[in-house]
Amino acid sequence: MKWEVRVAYKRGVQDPEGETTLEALRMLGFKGVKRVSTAKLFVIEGECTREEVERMCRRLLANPVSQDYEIRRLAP
Amino acid sequence: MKWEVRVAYKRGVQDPEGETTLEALRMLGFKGVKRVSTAKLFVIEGECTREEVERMCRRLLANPVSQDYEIRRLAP
Amino acid sequence: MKPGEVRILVLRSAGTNCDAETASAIAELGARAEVVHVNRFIRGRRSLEEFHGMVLPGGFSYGDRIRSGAVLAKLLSHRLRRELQRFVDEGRPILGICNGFQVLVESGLLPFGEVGQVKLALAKNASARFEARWVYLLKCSATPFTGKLPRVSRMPVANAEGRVVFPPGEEQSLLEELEESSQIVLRYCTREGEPARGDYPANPCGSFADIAGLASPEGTILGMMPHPERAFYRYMYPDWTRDSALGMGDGCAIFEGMLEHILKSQG
Amino acid sequence: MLALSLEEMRAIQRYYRSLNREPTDVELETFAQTWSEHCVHKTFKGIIIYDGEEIDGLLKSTIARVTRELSPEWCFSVFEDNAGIVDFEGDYAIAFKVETHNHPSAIEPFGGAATGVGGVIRDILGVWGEPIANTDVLCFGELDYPYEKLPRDMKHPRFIFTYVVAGIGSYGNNMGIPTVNGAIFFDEGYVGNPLVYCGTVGIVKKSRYRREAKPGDVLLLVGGRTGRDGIHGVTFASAELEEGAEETFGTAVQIGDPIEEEKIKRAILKVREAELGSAITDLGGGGLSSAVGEQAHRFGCGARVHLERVPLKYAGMKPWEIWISESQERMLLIVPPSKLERVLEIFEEEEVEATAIGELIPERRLEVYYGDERVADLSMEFLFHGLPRVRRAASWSPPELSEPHFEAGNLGEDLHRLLAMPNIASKESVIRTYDHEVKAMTVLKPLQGEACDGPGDAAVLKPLRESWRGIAISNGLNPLYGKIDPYWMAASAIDEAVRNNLAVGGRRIALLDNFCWGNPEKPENLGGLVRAAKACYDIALAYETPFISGKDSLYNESPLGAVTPTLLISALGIVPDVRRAVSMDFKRRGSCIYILGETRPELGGSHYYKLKGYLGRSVPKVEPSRAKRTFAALTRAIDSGLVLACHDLSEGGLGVALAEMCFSGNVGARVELSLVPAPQEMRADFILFSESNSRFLVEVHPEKAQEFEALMQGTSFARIGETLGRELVVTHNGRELLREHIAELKRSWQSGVVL
Ligand SMILES: Nc1ncnc2c1ncn2[C@@H]1O[C@H](COP(=O)(O)OP(=O)(O)O)[C@@H](O)[C@H]1O
Ligand SMILES: [Mg+2]
Repeated sequence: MKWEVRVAYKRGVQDPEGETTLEALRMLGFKGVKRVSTAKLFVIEGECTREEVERMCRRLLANPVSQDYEIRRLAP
Repeated sequence: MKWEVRVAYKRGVQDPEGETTLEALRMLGFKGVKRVSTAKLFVIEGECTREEVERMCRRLLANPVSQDYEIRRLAP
Repeated sequence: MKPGEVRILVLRSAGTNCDAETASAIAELGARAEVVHVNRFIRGRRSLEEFHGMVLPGGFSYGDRIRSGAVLAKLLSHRLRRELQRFVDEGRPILGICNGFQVLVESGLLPFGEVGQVKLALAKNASARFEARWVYLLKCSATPFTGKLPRVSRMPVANAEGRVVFPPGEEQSLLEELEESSQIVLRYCTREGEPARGDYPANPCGSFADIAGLASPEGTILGMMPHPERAFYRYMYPDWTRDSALGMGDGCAIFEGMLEHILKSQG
Repeated sequence: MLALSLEEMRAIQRYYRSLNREPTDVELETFAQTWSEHCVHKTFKGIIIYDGEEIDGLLKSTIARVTRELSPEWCFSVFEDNAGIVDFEGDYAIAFKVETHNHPSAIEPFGGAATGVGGVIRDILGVWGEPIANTDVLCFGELDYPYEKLPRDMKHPRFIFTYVVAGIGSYGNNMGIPTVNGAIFFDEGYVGNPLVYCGTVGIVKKSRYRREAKPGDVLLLVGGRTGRDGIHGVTFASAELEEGAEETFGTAVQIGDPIEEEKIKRAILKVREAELGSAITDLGGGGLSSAVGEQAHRFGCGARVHLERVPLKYAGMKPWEIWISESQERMLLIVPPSKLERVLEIFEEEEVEATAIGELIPERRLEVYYGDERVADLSMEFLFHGLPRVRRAASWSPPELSEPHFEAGNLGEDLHRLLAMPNIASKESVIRTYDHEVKAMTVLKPLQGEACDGPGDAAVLKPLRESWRGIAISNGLNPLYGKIDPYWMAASAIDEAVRNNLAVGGRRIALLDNFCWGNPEKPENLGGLVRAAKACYDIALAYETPFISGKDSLYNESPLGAVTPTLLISALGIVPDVRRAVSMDFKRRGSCIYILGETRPELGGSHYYKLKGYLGRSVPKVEPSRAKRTFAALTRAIDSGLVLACHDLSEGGLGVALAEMCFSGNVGARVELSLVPAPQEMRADFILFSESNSRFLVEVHPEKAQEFEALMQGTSFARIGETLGRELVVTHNGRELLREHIAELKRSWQSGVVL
């Protein structure tokens, strides 16, 4: 099985990398950009159920205070 | 408009974060995991066309030599 | 007990890199510091029981991949849970410096001393950069570690993820709770000792409430972003050439406090 | 694909004809690697005809000759190992090496720079050294270079700058090695050819330095796994968009894994302490093929290697790929069989893979097997002595240049603009992303002064807990002068590296040279190189500063042309007691300000001319005998504790140096230009901004002025003013030329380069 886990800062938690990217893009002349946010993706392959991936997120991949996670199945 | 850009190291280029995540998951008892790879997401909002997002990728967000990028439109 | 009998564990893992200078700071004060790899404990070759106190030094444990300190923290809370909880419950002091602070937060040892209960985060610096600079610290409460620290002290930070984040929506209540129990130990401040109020670069990481260091309710666990081992002697300061007094630096007090606490509690 | 010349091919052909067989692919690749410019420095070791003069080995007859003629007893190992090694204290010696990683950084700046750092750290591990500090000197195109002018697929200088800095910081920070010294230089000539110089300093224990391998000893490959990394990277760059080529080509780019290298370092130091190894080397260019061959050659024997034993990242690699792969984070240890078991245990404890892949053999042959198949069998003699020497023509004629004529403008304004020029401006935004004090040894940091943001001349480290003895690390780099005359560029770079070192209290200085040049097959390129090398000989010999190591990177060419010829000089000095180290910030009001050395009307290549849009031709020269007197007197004054602050004069000359000392110390100054020692009448603006070599500004307590002046007798020096207030005031014959608030000068200086 193949899962995709997306980890991002929670709403209300500053995303400095997104902000810096926004600034840099505007400096490069992309004036239309209004907001940038970032996230991290983990693509996990192996024998694991959704519950296990949930547990991976809670145990390791995301910090429950500052980050949200989303799990998506990519392949059976 | 809202775009999602996904940047990942090309196959064959080292992904130490993916490797460490794999090891860590296994140490925590998730024995079924076989492979982990990582990628970065940028969500870009504003007035910008696909061509502009392409250019952002080439100029700043990704290095086409070592990284692949994928652009997806999230909202009109 | 004599100072020479105090045994301090400097715990390392892959990517720890401030262990030597940290151990040497402790040794300068006459105690015995031993740098041991976490694998030795996991494989049962060594035991935390052998030590009177523990330091989690700075560095990039496991490359700070996923999140700073996360992998080592989860390894500790998963594979050494009982031993570690006993160490804490017996009141043996633990000092986490920089990456060590991150480990303490990610393992749940801070702020409430409960392994596995993550209540805080140390997120990417507001500047989105690695920040290597000297800061001023305001002592906000006395713990065993900070008894001898002056009200305003100086030490360097060097990290990319040192921004203390409280759970969104619960910031104020948690802050009050921690203040009440004197757990907020160090805050970033100006040269004059005024709170940094989030200003960069006085608060170099963008930490909530200018928090630079936190303790457990009993005060026996301290996590701090700045590096006391790099402010151990005055000659380590960036501006020591401007005055002639070359003696101990502020960082020394942190280790002294820890050792004295051990000596006192061990009788 | 094989970068061999026709003549080299012929030599190989003859060899095989005498053997009466065809070469194998592994053998051909072995020649291509072992005989590459990178591995054998063909140009520097070949024969050069320079304007009728035959130079038999440029390295031998210039750079290495300095060391041979001086033959200082404190040089422990020079030009032999991966790094130069000099005595420090007791059993301790210091190793220093600087390398370049230019091409990889142009293609993938983060990975290129990171693996550049990783590579030079392995050079130190490769002499049984414990790495303790890094340096980085970077050259980029101007950050405001117009995008429209960039050739397709070339990366913008800002992109390269941002990611090179990130790569350097990432590797050093993760490994816990402080980045303590460096420089950043911007010039149009670097748009297509950015330069990334990475240096590492390490501590060696002389009694633990082992180079005594013999037949029967085991070849142990340690560290990361082997993949297709770095194989024929050049081909890859042009093939990037080919479909399905990822497995083959994606691998030419490397990102680096500092944590792996940190673990390797721990294991190697344990092996060193237990004295279990008989030799060690890093795996760099050419991978196993060069490392194994060179080691066997060094110990006068041969080697047998079994490639199927090499741990791989993925299946399907061909034997020749395994043999020449340049995968990062690998080292080759040579271990006596009796010690093998303990060595393997040590690596296992640190979670580092270690595999015996072969052994040294008494026959002087290089035998490579893959399973039962012998894939290479070469005579060591031919491999290491069969390479025909290259013979190259070199010539140089001075470019047609003239001295500009212009009126002096508003000097206050000019000073502000000079301070904001990227080559002069503060690099703080970069420096703060590097951990420069991990290990708690950095006594003089890159940023100094009252607000800890002034530009230090050299870093001082205190490597041993039990000793106050320290080392000073500095560099010199003057590419603009090279556009006028590479000879004086090299002379100036040596002078700058040396005076930076002396300024903080360093002495007994050892030098490293790093040449980055365009194609040496073009006689005019090579001519410039020869001139620079000749200056290295003349000046370093006169200064009694031996070269201990170095490197050349030739063929730096891009669609925009050749790189600006660049010579980096790195200097390593001894500070007998770090408590006497001197920083550059003015310390107090009411001090005397002295200038040491002579100021001459030589503004060719200066930043003042550049500001006005000129290059000029009056390049700064070096007068060694005069300079040496100044150097010796300064060192005496520092040792006598008379020097409160000292700063060397470089880009922007007196004006910039004064401003920097003022705002770093938060103290103003008043200075009279007519007092500045100058052999001839000069315009005030030229006195203020000339970049003449061998000069310093020194702050002295008024009560010590007499004693100081007595020490300076016999040198050119003058008391030109005093520290006071919060303004910098410059007068000429009493007439006020400039009055600027130091906080505003600082603001200009801090605005120039933003990461
Ligand atoms: N241009 C040069 N100037 C001075 N020393 C050089 C130069 N090129 C090579 N050397 C010295 O020769 C020795 C071997 O160099 P090299 O083979 O390049 O080492 P490495 O294996 O680290 O790349 C080193 O001590 C190096 O410093
Ligand atoms: Mg090498």
